[in-house]
Amino acid sequence: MMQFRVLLFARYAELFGAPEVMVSVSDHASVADVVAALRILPGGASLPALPFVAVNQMHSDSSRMLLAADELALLPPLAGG
Amino acid sequence: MMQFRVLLFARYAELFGAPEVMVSVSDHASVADVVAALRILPGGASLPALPFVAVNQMHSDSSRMLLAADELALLPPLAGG
Amino acid sequence: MSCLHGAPLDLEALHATVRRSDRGAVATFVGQVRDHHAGRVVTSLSYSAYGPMAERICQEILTEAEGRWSVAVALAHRIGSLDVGDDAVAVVVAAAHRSEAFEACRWVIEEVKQRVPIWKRERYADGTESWVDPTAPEGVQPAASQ
Amino acid sequence: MSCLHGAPLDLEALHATVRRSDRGAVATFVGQVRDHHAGRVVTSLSYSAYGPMAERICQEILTEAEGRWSVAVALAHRIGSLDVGDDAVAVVVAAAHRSEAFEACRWVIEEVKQRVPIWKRERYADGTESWVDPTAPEGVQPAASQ
Repeated sequence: MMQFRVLLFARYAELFGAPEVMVSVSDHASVADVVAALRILPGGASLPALPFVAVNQMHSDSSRMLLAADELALLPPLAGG
Repeated sequence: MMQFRVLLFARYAELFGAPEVMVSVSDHASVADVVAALRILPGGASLPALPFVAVNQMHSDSSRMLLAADELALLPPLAGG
Repeated sequence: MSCLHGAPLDLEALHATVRRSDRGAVATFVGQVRDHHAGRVVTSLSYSAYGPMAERICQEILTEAEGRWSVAVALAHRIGSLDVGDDAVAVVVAAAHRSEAFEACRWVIEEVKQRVPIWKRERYADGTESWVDPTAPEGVQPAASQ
Repeated sequence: MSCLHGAPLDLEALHATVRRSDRGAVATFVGQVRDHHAGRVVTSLSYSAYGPMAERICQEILTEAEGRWSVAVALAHRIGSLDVGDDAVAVVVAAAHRSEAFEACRWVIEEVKQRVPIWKRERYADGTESWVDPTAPEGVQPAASQ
């Protein structure tokens, strides 16, 4: 198991009441595994099953396998411009 | 016959050395008749047979019949913008 | 130059970064805060961003645009609190030919909206607030804390 | 407001005529004097116009644009002597939606080039001068008096 830090923004940060949360996942976790772990935390029920994510500041998909050093961020629907 | 005033601009004004010229045409002259009369004046040889024209400040064509009060202008190729 | 700005956008400065005497065509797009959205009266809003990623993606968009067209592009996006009428985003494209300037300018603003991690929270005349969500049927999602 | 200006164009003033809090998208095109044309080094130029007709056609173009799209349009064209880098023409379009702002802006500048009776005389580094003629193979016609 590893403790994995997830960055949250905008409405997602509001759902969890924090700009980042830690989740416990297996050493061979995918993005989807982390999202599943988040959805059972308090506030996580409103999170989509497949939110947009960035890994190391690049748009990524939920099948991506994570390394302990990866920076994972959950991105609510973008509304810039 | 009527004396008809023609407004000239840019390169056409240069050809005739003046911003306007008078030509003698019949009372029932078309734009093309005025242009033909201009082309035999000194400097007129370089004028195209069918230059762009404006009658009363509106783009017009060479078949248009002219009234004595009409404002006729010969327009070299436009180069604004 | 960074793309995210906490202070009002300086359009003159943006122009200065792209203007050059062999680029005679300058196309600009400026997005300003509107006074209404999804049927509600907007009084103000705030933009937040995933800062480092947003900067990286903005630079990526500029580099891609300058690779696709023969243009120079400047881009700035405001973050923080904005009032109605404030400039939220600005794209300035200079080129030798106007068709390239227009195409690249249009492309850049569309890419910014699609790719840059920036979020918008609107405040309405009735005191409520929402997160703007272009993917939601109503265009917004209620904010948790008012 | 007249469209032909003997003095430098005031882009801020143009923006002010079209900006409104329900128009969040502003597309601008500015044409500047380039330092080269048709293979020659341009040092300066002068624009002349058939004034009353040019003003009338500019207004006609604005009215047509505001009829075709839900936009507000401002247009200014410099006449007289200009140096390299000077703003020659500016079109500012404000709309609720950016696609309309871009389309109308592009349309207006094309119409200005096609319809407004304005002429351009270029001066080159070699001391010669020409009338710009977009219909000529070389893009210019020699000027009679140098």
